[in-house]
Amino acid sequence: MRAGTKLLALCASALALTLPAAAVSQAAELRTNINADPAMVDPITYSELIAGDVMANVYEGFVGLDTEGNVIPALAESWEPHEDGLGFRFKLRSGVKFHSGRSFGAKDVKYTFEQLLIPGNRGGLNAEYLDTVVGAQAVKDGKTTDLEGVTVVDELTLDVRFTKADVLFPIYPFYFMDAGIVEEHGADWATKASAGTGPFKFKAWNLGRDVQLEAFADYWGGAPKIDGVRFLIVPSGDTAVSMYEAGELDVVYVDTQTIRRVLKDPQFKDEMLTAPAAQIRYLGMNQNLYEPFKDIRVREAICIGFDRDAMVDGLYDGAAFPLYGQVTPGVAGYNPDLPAIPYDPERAKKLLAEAGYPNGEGLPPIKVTDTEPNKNDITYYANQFSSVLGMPVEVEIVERGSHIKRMNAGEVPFFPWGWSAGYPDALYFLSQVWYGPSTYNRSRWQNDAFDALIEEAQGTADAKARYALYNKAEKILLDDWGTCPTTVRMQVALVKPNVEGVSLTPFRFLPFGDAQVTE
Amino acid sequence: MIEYAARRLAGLLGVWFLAIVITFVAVQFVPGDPIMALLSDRSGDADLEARLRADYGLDRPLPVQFLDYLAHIADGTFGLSFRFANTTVFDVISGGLLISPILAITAILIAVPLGVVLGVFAAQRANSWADTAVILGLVSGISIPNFAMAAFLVYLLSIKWSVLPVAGWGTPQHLVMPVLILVIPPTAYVARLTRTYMLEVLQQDFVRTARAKGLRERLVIYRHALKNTFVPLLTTVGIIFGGLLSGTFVVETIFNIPGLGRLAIESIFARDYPVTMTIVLLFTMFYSIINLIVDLAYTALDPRIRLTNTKA
Amino acid sequence: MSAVPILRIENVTKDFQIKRSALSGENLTLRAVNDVSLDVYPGETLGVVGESGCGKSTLGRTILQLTRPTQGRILFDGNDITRLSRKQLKAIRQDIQIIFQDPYSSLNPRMKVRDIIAEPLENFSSDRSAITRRVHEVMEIVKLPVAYADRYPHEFSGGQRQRIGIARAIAIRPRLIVCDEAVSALDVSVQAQILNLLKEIQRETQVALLFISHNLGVVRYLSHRVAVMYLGRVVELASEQALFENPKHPYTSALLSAIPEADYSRRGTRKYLSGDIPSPIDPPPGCPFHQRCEKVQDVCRVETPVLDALAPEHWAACHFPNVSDKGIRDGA
Amino acid sequence: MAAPSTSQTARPGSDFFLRFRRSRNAMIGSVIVAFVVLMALFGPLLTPHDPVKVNVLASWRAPDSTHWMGTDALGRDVFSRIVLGGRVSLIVSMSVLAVTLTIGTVLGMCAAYFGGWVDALVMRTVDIIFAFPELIFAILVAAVLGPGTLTVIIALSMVWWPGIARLTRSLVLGLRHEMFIEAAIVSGTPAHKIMRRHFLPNIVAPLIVRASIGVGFIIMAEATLSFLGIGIQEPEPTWGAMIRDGLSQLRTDPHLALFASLALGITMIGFNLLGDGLRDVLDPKVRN
Repeated sequence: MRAGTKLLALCASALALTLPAAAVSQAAELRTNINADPAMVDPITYSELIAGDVMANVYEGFVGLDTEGNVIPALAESWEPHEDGLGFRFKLRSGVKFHSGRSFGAKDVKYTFEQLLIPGNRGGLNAEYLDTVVGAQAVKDGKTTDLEGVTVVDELTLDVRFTKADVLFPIYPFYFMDAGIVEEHGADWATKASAGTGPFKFKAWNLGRDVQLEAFADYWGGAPKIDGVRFLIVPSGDTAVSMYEAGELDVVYVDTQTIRRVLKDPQFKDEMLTAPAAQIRYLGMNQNLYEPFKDIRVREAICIGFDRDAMVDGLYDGAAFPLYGQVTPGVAGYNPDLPAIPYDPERAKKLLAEAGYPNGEGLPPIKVTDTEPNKNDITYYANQFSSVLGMPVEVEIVERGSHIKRMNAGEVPFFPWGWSAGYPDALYFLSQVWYGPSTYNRSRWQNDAFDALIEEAQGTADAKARYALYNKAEKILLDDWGTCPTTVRMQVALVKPNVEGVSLTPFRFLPFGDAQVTE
Repeated sequence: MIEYAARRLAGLLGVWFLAIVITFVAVQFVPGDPIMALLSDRSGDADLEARLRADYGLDRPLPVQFLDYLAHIADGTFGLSFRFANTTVFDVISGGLLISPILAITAILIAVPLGVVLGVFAAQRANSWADTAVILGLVSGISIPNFAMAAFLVYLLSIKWSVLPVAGWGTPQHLVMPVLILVIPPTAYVARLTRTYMLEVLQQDFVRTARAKGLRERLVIYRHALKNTFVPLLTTVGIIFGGLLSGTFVVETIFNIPGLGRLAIESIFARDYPVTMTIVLLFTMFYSIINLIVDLAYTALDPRIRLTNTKA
Repeated sequence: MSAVPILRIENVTKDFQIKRSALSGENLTLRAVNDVSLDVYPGETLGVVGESGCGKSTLGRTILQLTRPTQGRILFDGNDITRLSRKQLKAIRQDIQIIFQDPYSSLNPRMKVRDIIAEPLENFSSDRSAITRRVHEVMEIVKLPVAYADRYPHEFSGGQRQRIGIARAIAIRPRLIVCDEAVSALDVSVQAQILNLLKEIQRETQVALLFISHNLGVVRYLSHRVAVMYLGRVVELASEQALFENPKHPYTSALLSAIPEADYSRRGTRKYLSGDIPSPIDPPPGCPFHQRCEKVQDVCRVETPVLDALAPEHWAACHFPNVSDKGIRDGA
Repeated sequence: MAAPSTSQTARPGSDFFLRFRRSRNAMIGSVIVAFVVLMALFGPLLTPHDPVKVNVLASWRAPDSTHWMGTDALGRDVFSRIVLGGRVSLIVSMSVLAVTLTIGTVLGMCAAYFGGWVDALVMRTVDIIFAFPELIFAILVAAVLGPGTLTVIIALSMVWWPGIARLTRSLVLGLRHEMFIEAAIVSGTPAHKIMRRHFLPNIVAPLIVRASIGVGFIIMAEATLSFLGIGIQEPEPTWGAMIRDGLSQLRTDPHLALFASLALGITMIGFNLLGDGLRDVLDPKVRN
C-alpha cells in the first residue's frame, strides 16, 4: 500500500504542475468560445476563421464595421482614388498607438504589405488582396523586399498603385502590424508580443485551453471597459452552450449543430443575438462532369426540386431563410427584389421529361458530395432528387481538405457548398465563385457576358453604378440556372444579461471593445 | 533481475521503433493531405502549395522524411506541427502531456481497490440475488456507452445542480466527472475478475482447511484467498491501463480537456500528422512501460522456474 | 530371430536445455539419455526397464522422432532416421508406431473411435472402404465390438481405451511398436489381458516391440531381451532369462529384489534402494550408481564403467559385477 | 498444467445445457441476445417505416403512436433506424469475430505448433499490436482507411486478432504434449490436419467464451469509432452515430440519444451476461 500512497502523491504533484495558477475569476473579463485553437495569432500567416475571431480584437485595417455591418473608416481616415483609377492615396488616422506604444503610420502599412508578400513568411489570406499592387509579383518571387507600388508620402499619407483597377481595395480587411516588433522581439514574436492597434493586446495562448487578450488602455477609440477577453477553446458546440448555461462563459457563438438546442429552450430567449451569415450557399452542378447538367431544363428541375422552406424549418429550425440569389443580405450590392425560386416538383418532373428523362429514366448515377458536418443536407438532397425526380443520387461524405482540392480542380460534379464574404461587398461572391477565371469557381459555370460585367465592376468606383452591374451579372447567372441558391443560415449567439455592448454582424462578432460586464 | 529488466527495456526500444515505423507508414495512407488542410480554400494556388510542401519537408522522398522524423524525435522537438504555424510538436503537446496519464492513473487507483471490494462481496454471496445484482450493476456500468453517461452527468451535476464545472481543466473539480466516467469499466472488469478468482480460490483446500480450523470468515478471505488473487489481478493492470488511455480519447473530447487524447482526435481530423504520430508513440510508450512494470512485478512475485524445452 | 536388426540405436544422447530462472539468463543442461546403443530385431520384444526419470521414455520418443537426439544415430532398416526431411519421415511413420501409457490422454476426446483408429490409415491411403474394412478388422483383433466404432473415448473403460490405442498402433501394420508404459495405468487384471493381446499380435504379425516399463514383472512376461537403464545410461543388457536369473549389475539386483511378487523365491532377502536417483542435471562423476551402490569402491567414484560383455549376449556396466550365477543371493 | 480438454470435454452435452440453464447470467444473457439477433434478422422487414426515408417536414417528432421512438433531424423514424442499426452492429461484430477467429486461431496454432521463427514472427507482430492501446490502434487504422463499414471491420479485426492468436497459442501449447497429439504425429498426420482435427476441436470452448465476451467489446468499439466520427457513415444508421447526433439534442429531443443508448446498453448487457455465463458453464474451474 505504501507504493500506492507514493504514487498518489506523485500524481497529485504532477497534477499540481499541470494546473495553471488556480483560475481566479475576474469579474471584468469577458469569456467566450472558439471551437479550436487558432492556427496562428499573427496577421501575416493569418488564414483561417478562428484566428480571425481572435485577431479582429487585436489588429485593425483601413476600415472597420459598424454594428449594422456597414463599412466605416478605421485606421484610414479617408482615401482618394488616383486620377487614372489605378490606385489610392490614403490619409491615415493620427494619434493611433500600437500596443508597444509606438505610433502607427504609413511605414507600418507598407511594412505589413511587404511582409505578406515575402515568400518565406507564408503570407496568408490577406496576401491575396495585394495581387493588383504594382511590384507585388517581384516581392513574391523573392527578387526584392521593397513593394514598388506602395509609397510612404509622409508619416500619415500612403500611396498605393495598381496594375489594374481595384476599386474595393480600401475595404479589404487588412491587419496592420507594428513595423518595429521583429526588431524588439525577434522573428518568433507572435506568441510573445502584441503588434496591433486594436482594443485588446495579445496576452497568452495556452494551447488547447484558451487565448487571452488584455485591454489596451491607449486604444484610439477609447479604452475598453473590460479588463480582457478570454477565448476558451471548446470544440463541442454543445459543451460550449452547457458551459454558458453553467455560467462558465459570458458569450457564446453557437455552432450550427447546437442552434436547435438554443432555439428550443425558452430560458435563452432574451439572451439571444441573431444575424444572417454573410455566406452564400448553393448547389454546384458541374456541366463538364455530368452530361445531363448541360441541359438548362435539368438544372432548373434540380433547383426547383427541393424545398427551401422545408429545409429552413426542418433542418435548421427556422434559423435560416431561403436564398434566391448569390449575394446575401447585409452585403453591399444585395438585390432584395429577386423573385423567389419555388419548390415545384410537378414542374421539375415535367422539365426533366422534356429533357428526355421522364421520371429520371436514363439519368446516369451521380453522387452528391459534402463533408461530415453537412451530412444532413446531402442526405436531404439525395433523398429529394431520387424520390421526387427519380434521379439516381447517392450520398458521398468526404474529407474536407481533399474535397476542397477536388472542387478547386473542378473535379466534383454535384455538391452543396458555401462561400463566406471576406469583406462586405457583393463583388466578393460574384468575382470569386462565379467569375470564369476564378480558382474558386468550383462548378466551372462560365459566361462571357457575366465575366465582362464583373471586370467592369472592378473598375467602377461609383457604388450605385457598380451595384447595378452586380445585379445584372447575378441575373445572368440565375437565368441560366448556373447555380441553385439554397439558404442563408442565421448566426446565433448567446450573451448573458450582465454583458452589454456585444454585437453580432453578418461577419461574426464585432471586436469586443465596446463590451461591458456588470456584476 | 536487473539484467532481465534491461533486456526487456531493450526489447521495448525495438517495439517502439516498429511503432514509429508503423505510425509513420500509416499516416502516409491517411486520406487527405496536410497541405490541403492547411491551404483550405486556397488549394488552387500551386506556388503556395509547393512552397508549403518544401517548408515542411514533404517534397522529399519518404525515407528521407522518415529519417527527418527520427532526427526530430532525437532532438526532442518531434518536428513541426502542420496545423500550428511555426510551432514544434513538442510545444503543441507539452501543455497536455501529463493529463491523460493523470486521468488514467487516478482512475486505476480508484478502480482497482473498488473493484476488488465489489468482487469479494459478490464472491462471498455467489449465486445469491445480491451477487446477481452486483454483477448486473457492473455489467450495466460497462454497457452504457461512456459518451452517453457523460452527457447525463453533465446535465445532472453541472447544469441542474451546479456542483461541478461542465468542462475544462485546471481545478480538482474538473477531475471528478471524467474520472468517474473512466473508473466504471475497469472497476467492473476488476470486480468480475476478483469474483471469478475468489470463487476459484475459495474452493481450494487451504481455504477449506483454514475455515475448518475456525478462522473467521473475513480473515480467511482476506489473508488467504485475496493474496492468491493478487497475482492474476496484477497481470490485468496493463490491459486496464490500455483501456483507460483509449478511454481518455472520448472523455477528453466530451469534457473538453486539453490532454493528448483530445489533441489526437483533433490532429487526425486536421491532418496534423507529426502531432498524431507523436501522440500515438507517446501513448504506446506509456502503455508499454506500464506493461513492463507489471511484468517485472509479476516475475518478481512468481519465481517459479520455467523450462524452455519442457519434457513430456 | 533374424540377425539383421530392424532398429539400431547408436550412441544416442539427448540433452535438454533448462533455464534455471526467468530472471537470470543462466542455462543448465539435463542429459536425459546418455550414449545409449541398442538393437531391436524383427519379431522380438526388447524390454527397457528403469525407475521413472531414467530416460527410458525419452529414448522411446527419440526413436519416434518426437524429439531429435542431440547426438548419435537411429537406424531403421539401416537408414538413419534422425536426419530425414518431413516427407521422408512420413514414410517411416508407416513402420513405427507407439502405444502410450495414459489411455485417457492418448485419445482425442472429440473424435469417434472409428476416426481415431482410421487416422493413420487415412494418412497413407484414400480408399475409404478399405480403411473402414481395416478399422473393423483391427477392432476385432483387439477384441472391441465393431458396434462401438461410432462412440467417443469417454464412453470406454481404461482397458478398452488401451485397446483402441493398440488398434490405432497396429492399423497400418507397423514393423516396430514402441510401448511406453503401455499397461502401467491399468488394473492388474486388465494389464494381463492387454499383455496377452500384445503377445498375440506379435505372434501373428511378427512386429517388433520396444517395451518400456518400470514394472519388471510386466517386462519379463513380454520381453525376449531386457535393457536396464539408470540415469540415462544402459547399465545392463541381456536376455530375459539371463537378466532375471543372473543379474550382473548391482542396480539390476536391487531392482529385482524389490519386486514384491509372490512367485519369487527370494523373499526375505529383499534389498531396498536407498536414496534418490541423482539429478540428471548434475550427475555424479564416475559410476552413476555409486551413491546408492552398497559395493561401492573408490574407483567407482572416479571412473565411469563401460558396458562390457560379461557373458554371451550379456552386457553390464559395472566395475564389480556380480559373478555368481545365483546373483542376488550371493550379493547379500 | 493439464490441458483444459479432457475432463471438461468428456462430459456429455446434456450436462452443458443443464449447467447452462442453472446459470442465471447465461440465461438472462441468452434471452437478450436471442431477442437482439431476431430483431436484427427480421426487424428491418417488420419496421413500420423506411429507416432511410427523409421527410424534413416530419423532423424532430417526439415519440407518438406513428413513430414509437420519434423521428430524427431528417424526419427519419428512430425506431426503424435503431432496428437497422442493430443489424449493422451485429454484422460488424460477427464479421470481426469471423475474421479474427480465423486469423487468430490459424496464426496462434501455427505459432504454437511450429515454434521457431514462425512463432517468433507471429508473436512479435502480436506484441507490437499489443504495444498500442487497443482503441488507439483501431483509430489509427480507421483514420488510414477512411470512414466506412469495411473500415470498422478491418480496424477492429486488426486490433482483436492478436488476443485470439495469443489465447490459441497458449491453449495449443497446453495441448502440444498431449499424447493424442503425439499419436497423431506418429501416425504421420500432416500438420494442417493435426490442427484441424486435434487442436481446433479441443480449444473451441475457451474460444467461444472469448468470442462471446468480445462481441460486447466490438459493438462498443464500433459505437465509439462512430461517435468519434471515424466509423460507419450515413446513410447507414449505427447506434454510436445516433447517440453522437442525439447528444447535442439531449435537452430538446432526448429520445434521439436515449433510445439508441438503451439499445446499445441492453445489447451489451446481453452479450456480457452471456459471455460471463458461458465462461462459468464451460470453464470447469469455476463451478459452484
